[in-house]
Amino acid sequence: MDKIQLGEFIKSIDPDLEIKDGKQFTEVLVPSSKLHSLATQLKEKEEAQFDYLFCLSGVDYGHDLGVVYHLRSTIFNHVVVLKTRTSERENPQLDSVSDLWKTADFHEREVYDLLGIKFTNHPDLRRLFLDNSWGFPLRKDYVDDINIVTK
Amino acid sequence: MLFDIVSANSAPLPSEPWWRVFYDFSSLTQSINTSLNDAMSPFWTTVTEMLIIGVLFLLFYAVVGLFLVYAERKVCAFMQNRLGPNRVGPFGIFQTIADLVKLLFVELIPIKNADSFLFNLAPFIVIIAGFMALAAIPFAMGLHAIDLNIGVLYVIAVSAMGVIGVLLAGWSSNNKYSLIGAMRSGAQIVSYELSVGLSIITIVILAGSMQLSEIVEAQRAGWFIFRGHIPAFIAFIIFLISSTAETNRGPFDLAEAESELTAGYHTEYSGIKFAFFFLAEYMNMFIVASIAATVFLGGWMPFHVGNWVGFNIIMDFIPPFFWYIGKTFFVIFLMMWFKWTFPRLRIDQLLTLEWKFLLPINLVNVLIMAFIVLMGWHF
Amino acid sequence: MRSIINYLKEIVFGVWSLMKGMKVTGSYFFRPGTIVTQKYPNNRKDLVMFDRFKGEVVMPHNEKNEHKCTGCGICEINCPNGSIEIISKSIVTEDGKKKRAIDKHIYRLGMCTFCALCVKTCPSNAIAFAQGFEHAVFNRALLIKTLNKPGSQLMKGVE
Amino acid sequence: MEEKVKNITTDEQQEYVINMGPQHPSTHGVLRLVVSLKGEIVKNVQPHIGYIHRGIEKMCESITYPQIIHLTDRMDYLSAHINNEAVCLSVEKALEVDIPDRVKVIRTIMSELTRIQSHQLWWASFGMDLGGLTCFFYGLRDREKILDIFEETCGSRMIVSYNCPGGLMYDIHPNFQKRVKDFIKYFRKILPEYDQLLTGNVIFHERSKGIGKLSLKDAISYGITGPSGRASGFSCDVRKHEPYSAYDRIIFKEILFTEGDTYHRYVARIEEMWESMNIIEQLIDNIPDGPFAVKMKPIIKLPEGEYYQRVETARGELGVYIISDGNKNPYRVKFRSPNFVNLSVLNQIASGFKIADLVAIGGSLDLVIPDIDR
Repeated sequence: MDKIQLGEFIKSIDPDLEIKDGKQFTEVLVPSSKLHSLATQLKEKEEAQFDYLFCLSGVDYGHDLGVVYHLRSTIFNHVVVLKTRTSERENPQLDSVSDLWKTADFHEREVYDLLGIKFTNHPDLRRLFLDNSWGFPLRKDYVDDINIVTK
Repeated sequence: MLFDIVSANSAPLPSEPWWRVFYDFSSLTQSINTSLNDAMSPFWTTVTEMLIIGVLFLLFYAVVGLFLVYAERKVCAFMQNRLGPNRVGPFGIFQTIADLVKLLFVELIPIKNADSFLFNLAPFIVIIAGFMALAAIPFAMGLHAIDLNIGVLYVIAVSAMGVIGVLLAGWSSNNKYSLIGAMRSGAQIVSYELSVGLSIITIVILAGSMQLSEIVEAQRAGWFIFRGHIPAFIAFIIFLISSTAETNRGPFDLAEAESELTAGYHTEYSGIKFAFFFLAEYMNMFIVASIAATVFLGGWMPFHVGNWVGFNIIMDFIPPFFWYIGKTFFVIFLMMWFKWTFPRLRIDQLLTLEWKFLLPINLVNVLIMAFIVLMGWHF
Repeated sequence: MRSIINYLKEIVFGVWSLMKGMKVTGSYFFRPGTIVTQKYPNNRKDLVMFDRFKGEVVMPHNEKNEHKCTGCGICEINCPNGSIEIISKSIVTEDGKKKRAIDKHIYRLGMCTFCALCVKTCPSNAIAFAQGFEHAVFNRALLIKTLNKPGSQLMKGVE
Repeated sequence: MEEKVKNITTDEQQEYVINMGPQHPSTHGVLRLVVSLKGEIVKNVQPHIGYIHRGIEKMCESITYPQIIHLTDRMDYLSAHINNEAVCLSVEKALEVDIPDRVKVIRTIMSELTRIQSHQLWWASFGMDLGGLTCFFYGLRDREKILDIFEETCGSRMIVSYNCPGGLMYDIHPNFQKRVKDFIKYFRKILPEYDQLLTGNVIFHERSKGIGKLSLKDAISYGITGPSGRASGFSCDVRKHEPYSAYDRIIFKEILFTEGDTYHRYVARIEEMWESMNIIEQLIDNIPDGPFAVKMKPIIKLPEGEYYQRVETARGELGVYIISDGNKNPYRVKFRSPNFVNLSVLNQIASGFKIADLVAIGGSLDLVIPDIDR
């Protein structure tokens, strides 16, 4: 499927979703509540088969915290980008997709470690790189006067 | 007393060629023995002789150990396109001495939860096993500390004692890696003892004796590896493999598998205690190599070819001790070659190799050898 | 019967494969000419590094103790980890104009990652890479270098 | 850190837990594996990482695009050039700069040289993991030849910093072509020796065949890319699927196996070295003339938006995800590093095998720890 077909296909799953035709990939803005069900359908529907999650990145959008999922189908070779956000900064929670793609296990632990987004239903959500005394360094409001020196 | 046994067994016969009289060490040992006997009572004579031998072996042990470490480093370096030690002294020959001096001065780190008595005992057991095995080895004509009539059996039995030291070291260090290494080593040596024994028995059948000096003497007409047809050669190969395994070396160094268990059973040792293990490894290698040289390659017996009189006379000029050392180092070189070529086996594969391949082949081999000897088909 | 043949085959092929490996190591053992070890401190005199080798940043001076650095600070901006610091002063040129000039070009070798951005972006080619690589010192302070020599001046004609 | 250890010992007190690393000869760096054993058999492997976490993604947010190059160098230091290429390609794509053919060809040649030297080092250390120490020296000896080529052209040996947005830092050295051709001639003779020493060896076969099997389904689900993924049959070669630089104009085959065990991960890399030599041979004589870089603005500002660029490093797919807000610094940079993802499969494929196999499996995944930690 090319970009337009892909957009239409996602519309057919859930017409409420906001689809953006990005420069490279089709981008879908998903509300955090719908994320897991959409991901399941994208993975399991015959004509989509997004079986390869090749990148999962957490982003601090300033006010919101978000996660970006880059999905690719190894059969049809099409790519879709899912973006989800949460405006909660104190205790951000998103659904884990590690039951669909096992690679999400480590990626989500990384996002939890660096951005503090908690993933519900994650099998083993521990900090990955840093120990518990650290804050969440990839957040824009993270302050560390000792280790981060900017000119 | 000890020298009495020595001289009684290898006294030169009147019909011997000149070199056998010339190069025979028993006249020297005999004269020492008589002069000591003249000076003191038989008891003190024995004690003095034991002391002399002890000191000589200690020196020998240190020199051979240090040399072997150096040789190994040079051999592996050349196989790996390197120069090896080349800083201390010409061609780095004093490198190992420098290392030893360093090890002597290194702090002995006390291990908090180790069983300190066994921990300290283990290196000595390993060293003692090596020393005891050294006693029965004929270095040259008439040059051995003690010539037991079951020499082969004695050497096998005593050299296997080192595994107790390894097991104790692994267990008492209270280190998980060490324990795994020690257990591996135990399993390994228990099974490979069989092959070592059986492959030597193949030759014992051919020689008709277990006395090392007689085995050497029986090879005057030709080394057993040539005289025993294919079975002797197969026995030699099996002996090489299993003795490499028994000394925890080469592709069988599972007990100290560096990439898996850091240093295995001697992970927690430091300083001179580590040096003991280190030297013992090389000394064990020397001992099994000298057994291989004695049993299969004719010990100190020169190389003779049938009726080539001129060639044989030239070979006779070379002193027996050099023959012995040359053969031993040849075997050691083979073992080093193995070590620096092959990847390591896994523990189950190691045992499979022994029980599924070496042991059956060995048993068949013994049978064939016995048949050959019965029929008188050997040379 | 077949299983016995397979068993023997396995042994023969196994031994053969091991012999091939031994041939490789053995052949190198008897060819000392293939040794690649460099006797480094001994061959120091005739050891020539490649002319592009990034050993350290230097500021070439000519025989009149002049350099090309105008003190513009572009290298300082481009350095990703702050290993360059430009301390400039203002001088009065011959024709009476006030001008910015370099006072000290401070280069912290210990922080440098040799990315070559400073050398590449320098508009007047004032700094370059030298081939020296023996940088070990006992005092970290010695790794902070002043690149312009004392009393040096801007080369004529460089703006 | 303390807390992590405590959790594991209380949960599985019955098991024999050993700590492989951070200082362990077979983890090739500061990777710590908490291994639960039952006898010699591995029950569970928990990787603990972060010992050299430098926060490269955070650092990227405060520096300019050309300066990112010197950080990507230090992620996967064995494919430094390819990492740089990923950043440069995404910047060039964002600015819609046309890159001269000469740059594309040189980048491809350098990438393939990088791949060969990385695989050589991997072969060396993999041999050492299995106990064949001689492999280590042969691998490094041949790698030195490539590093010399790098040193002559780029000025440094490993962390080359040769790419920059818009092209290359400097033109290739006049000796470059001759040296590369000499190397290919030499290495074509040497590579069969690797096979004699290790590939054909019966002990090696025993150690690697059927060990650490990774099925195609798991490979895709875990996202295992690079030679490790291709050994399981996962066609993931970015050079084929999304050709960048000069990969669209050369003929090469993607090495694919279906077995997915340690042995085939090994063979895939050996085959890749042959294939890389083929690629270089196709290009080395036809480097087109032209400028070695496009003149870029002194301060590069990416237009607002998101850019994703994938490249094939020696270990798998590296993704660079840049979010720009129009400033000279990126808003967010995410590196999807292949080693980080490849590490996640270790528990899956190593449990049930012996501790010696764990070392072999870890070696065959070819992990570079700085790339995991970033």
